[in-house]
Formats: sequence, C-alpha cells, structure tokens
Amino acid sequence: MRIESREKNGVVILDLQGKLMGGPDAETFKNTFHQILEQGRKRVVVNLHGVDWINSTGMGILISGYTTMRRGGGDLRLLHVSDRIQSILYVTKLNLIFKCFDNEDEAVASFLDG
Amino acid sequence: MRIESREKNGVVILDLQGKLMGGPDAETFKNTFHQILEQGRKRVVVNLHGVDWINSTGMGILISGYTTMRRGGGDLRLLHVSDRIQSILYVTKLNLIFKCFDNEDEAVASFLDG
Amino acid sequence: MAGTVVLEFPSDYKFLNTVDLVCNEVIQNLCIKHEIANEIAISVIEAVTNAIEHGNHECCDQNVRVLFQCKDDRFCVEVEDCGKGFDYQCFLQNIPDPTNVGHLRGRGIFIMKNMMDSLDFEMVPGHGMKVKLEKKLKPKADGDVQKD
Amino acid sequence: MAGTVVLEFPSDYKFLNTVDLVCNEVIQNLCIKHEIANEIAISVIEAVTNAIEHGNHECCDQNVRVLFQCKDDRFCVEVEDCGKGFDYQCFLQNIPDPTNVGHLRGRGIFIMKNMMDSLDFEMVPGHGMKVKLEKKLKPKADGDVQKD
Ligand SMILES: Nc1ncnc2c1ncn2[C@@H]1O[C@H](COP(=O)(O)OP(=O)(O)O)[C@@H](O)[C@H]1O
Ligand SMILES: Nc1ncnc2c1ncn2[C@@H]1O[C@H](COP(=O)(O)OP(=O)(O)O)[C@@H](O)[C@H]1O
Repeated sequence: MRIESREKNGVVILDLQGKLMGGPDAETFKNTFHQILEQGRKRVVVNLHGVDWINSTGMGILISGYTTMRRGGGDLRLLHVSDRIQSILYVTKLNLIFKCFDNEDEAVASFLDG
Repeated sequence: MRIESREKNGVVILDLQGKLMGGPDAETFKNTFHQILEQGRKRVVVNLHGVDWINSTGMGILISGYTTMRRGGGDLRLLHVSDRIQSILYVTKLNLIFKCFDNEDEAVASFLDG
Repeated sequence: MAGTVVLEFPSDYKFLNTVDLVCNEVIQNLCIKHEIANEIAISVIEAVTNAIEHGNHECCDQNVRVLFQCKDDRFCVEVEDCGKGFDYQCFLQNIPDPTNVGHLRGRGIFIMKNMMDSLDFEMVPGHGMKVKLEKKLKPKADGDVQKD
Repeated sequence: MAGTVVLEFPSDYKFLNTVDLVCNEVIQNLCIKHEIANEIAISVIEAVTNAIEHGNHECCDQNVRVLFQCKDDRFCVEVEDCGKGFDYQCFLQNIPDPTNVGHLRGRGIFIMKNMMDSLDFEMVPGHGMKVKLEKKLKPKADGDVQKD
C-alpha cells in the first residue's frame, strides 16, 4: 500500500494505491493520521480510486483514521469507493458512518458546507 | 481470443484480443485467412497489441497464417509484439521469418514499398 | 480431486492477492452476477486472512490451502490452515456489532456469515482448521452488465 | 509442502491464464530481471499446455498440478499430469528445427530447453508425468527497469 498526501482548499486528500489489508499498512496509516493532526489539520478525504480491494482488517484501518479525526474534532470521508468496497460498507452498516463521494470536488466541498 | 478485421491502404489489419493459445483459436484463424485469400487480398498485418501472451501452439497459428499468405503470393507481418512474444520469436529464430513493426503506418507502408 | 481448483501457499499476506486473482478466474467461468462474485471474493479473502493471521500466525513454514469447487448449484470454497482452531460456536453466538467503531477488528466472520449462504467450521484431525463457505448460484439475470 | 506455492486445476486451457497469473505473482517476489521472469512464465505455460493436451488429453476430470519453489539460488517448477508420458529421451535427441515453418507444432520442448537452465522429465509411478524446470536466479542488475 502506498499513501500520497496532497491538499485542496484546506482539506487533506490521501491517495491510496494497492490493497488495504492490515499488517504493516496499519502502522503507516496511524503515523499519517497523527502527523495530520499534529499539523493542526483535521479534514481528510481518503481517495480509494487506486485500491484494488480491501479486507476487514483494512476497514479497521479506515475506522481508526475516522475515530482519530473525529476525536480531533474533524472527519474522514471516502472518495471513489468501488462496488466491492461498497459491499463491505453495506453489509457491516459502516456506510452509516462513512460519508462517501464519487467526485473529488464534492468530497472537498462537503467539508466547507459545514 | 477475438479477431477484428479492418483495412488500410489495401492491407488487412487483424486486431487480436486475448491470449493466442491454440484449441478453438486455430480454427477461427484458419477461416479468417481463407476468407482473406478468397476476397483476393493477401497482405496481412496481425496486430498483437491486445494479446497478453501466446504459447507455441499460438505461434503455430501465426505460422499457419504466414504460410497461407505466402502461398497466395502475399505476406503476414506482425505489429506491436510484446517483450514476451519477442522472446519466443528470438529463441525459435522465427524472428527471421516474421517482419515485426512497432508502428501501424510503418507496417502498412512496408507492403507498399515492395 | 478432480473438477476442483486448489491453491496452496505460505502464510504471508502477499499471497492474498494471488488468492484473489485465482478466485476471480474461477468465478469468471461461472457466469454469475457481479454482485455475487464480489461477495464470494470478499468472503474468501476474509477466510484466508484469518488462516494466515490466526491459524498459522503468519508463519511462512506453514501453508494455507484453498479449494474451489462447484457442486450442482453451489459454489464451495474450503480454506485450511495448520492451527488449533477456536471456539467458533461460542463466537458465532456472540458476533460483535460491526457498526461499533470502538472495535477496529472482529468483522471478518460477520462478513462471511452475511455474504455467503453457508459458513461452517471444522477441525481436521492432525492438520488444522477448515472453514467451509458456500454460495448458491443463481444464473446471471438478463440485462445484468458483466464487468471484466 | 512448506515454502511452496501449488496450483491444481482441471485440464482445460482456460486455466492457462490462471497459471500465468499465479506464476507472475510468485516471480514478482523474486526481484529478478524482467527478461528472466518472461522466460520462466513462457516455459511454465509450455509445460502446462503439454500436460493439458498430451498428458490429460483435455479431460476435465483429470487435474494438472503445478508447484513453484525457490531452492537456494534456483527457481524450480514442477508440472504434473495424469498421463502415460512419452519417450522424452528420444525426443530430446531429435528436437525438430523450430525455424521450419512446414511444422506448425513441436516447439514447446525446444523453448523450455532453451529458456530454462534445466529441463527434466520423470514418470511418477501410479500418477503420471512430471516435468521439472529450473532457472538460476541472478539478482536484478542495477538500472534494470522493473515492469509490473
Ligand atoms: N482460522 C482461524 N484460526 C483460529 N482462530 C480464528 C480463525 N479464524 C477466526 N479466528 C478467531 O475468531 C476471531 C474473529 O475473527 P474475525 O471475525 O475474522 O475478526 P478478526 O480476524 O478481525 O479478529 C479472531 O479474532 C480469532 O480469534
Ligand atoms: N506431458 C506430456 N505427456 C505426453 N506427451 C508429451 C508431454 N509433453 C510433450 N509430449 C510429447 O512431446 C511432443 C513434443 O512436445 P512439444 O515440443 O511441446 O510440441 P507440441 O506440443 O507442439 O507437439 C508432443 O507432441 C507429445 O507427443
């Protein structure tokens, strides 16, 4: 899993590439989220466009990012969620937790709306 | 394996898609080549751009097309040969038989040159 | 065994992708709805993740074995590890709430149970734990777009 | 067997692609030159094509078994079918000229022999023919572009 970070209108966009499946990925992610908070930023969009698949351990990594941001007074939202990842969100009802977007500008704007 | 046929400056271009590995592919190809000859055409470019891989049985299919065209007074040339197919041509020295091109216009023009 | 596809590999997460590729190749031949194919692939990855992590403790000297087979109208997958198993009856009676974001883990069995038509566990004496997944195959409905 | 990847499947050409995917996944972890990876993948496909065609006569009730393993500095592949084998010693002494376009077939063994560092045949009593392929692994040279 590779993570690249960029910013748009004060929102951090994390572009992921590969498979999100736990193991070493969890540590990398944890560090990324703590860095983001330390820099005083708390609005994160995770772009899953480059993610082939994810397992429930990978979903745990996203949840960890979500709770970290929420506790910091921010939020984590998902962009470009494939059918396959969508199925996992639905069956676990985590779709009630994660706001999902198909369009980057809309994902970013959703933070500015409120 | 899918074959689609088109024409450019009197040269038949066959666009292949999939894997070239014998079995039912051989029959499809044989019919295609005989149709081409019956229509009085004999200059063929086989475009391997969409071919993931090939085995020696698939190479036999190309040889069969080559000899059919040569016997009809024409030729069969290859376009967009991947590294992997190139290796097979080299080890079998069939690169001495098949003219290979990386550019469609050059492949077509090669027939017009003589 | 005839008519089956079997993949065996060391207990390293890097092979999860190999499992996924093989699973998708096998499923592709079944002509089923994209949605059902997804549910099978997701569940297989969960079962294999557990076999690598909890069964074989990521020990590369121990293999995981995955068997794919069609039985009449059912697609069956077996995932075998070399571990001691666990008290699955107990776990199945108290599957944790997957919406509880206080828990980062503990959703694999919930996902398998809800995405497959049948989920069974079995201890193979002298070997390890075997997880058996089954999905009923309804043929692909007309107008369903095949993704590939 | 530990440390090995094994794929077993019915004798249908449609599984050649599955073999290729698994082979590439296994090779990818070896960090070898793209050219050598190609030579291995090509040879494996030839051996499996023969197992399906000549060994098991495309009979879907009979499986082909492919085993991938690293032994020290060698990458080893075994391809097993359920057939009666053939007189390989005789064939190896008279491998047909691959440039002869009068022959559409008969290049598989030539390709394996020339692309691999070692090619062996063995009859497994009560089972079938086993083809053993080996390639020496030189680490990837600096500046070599990894394709993936
Ligand atoms: N193959 C297995 N061998 C041993 N224990 C297992 C196996 N599969 C699951 N378990 C046990 O069941 C628990 C729940 O599994 P699961 O729902 O997949 O969530 P997670 O793997 O995230 O903990 C695991 O934590 C583990 O204790
Ligand atoms: N696994 C096998 N079982 C039985 N016979 C085989 C096997 N592999 C190869 N052969 C024999 O060796 C011959 C040469 O094989 P090969 O060089 O791959 O060319 P081809 O398969 O195109 O004939 C085959 O025609 C077949 O008679």
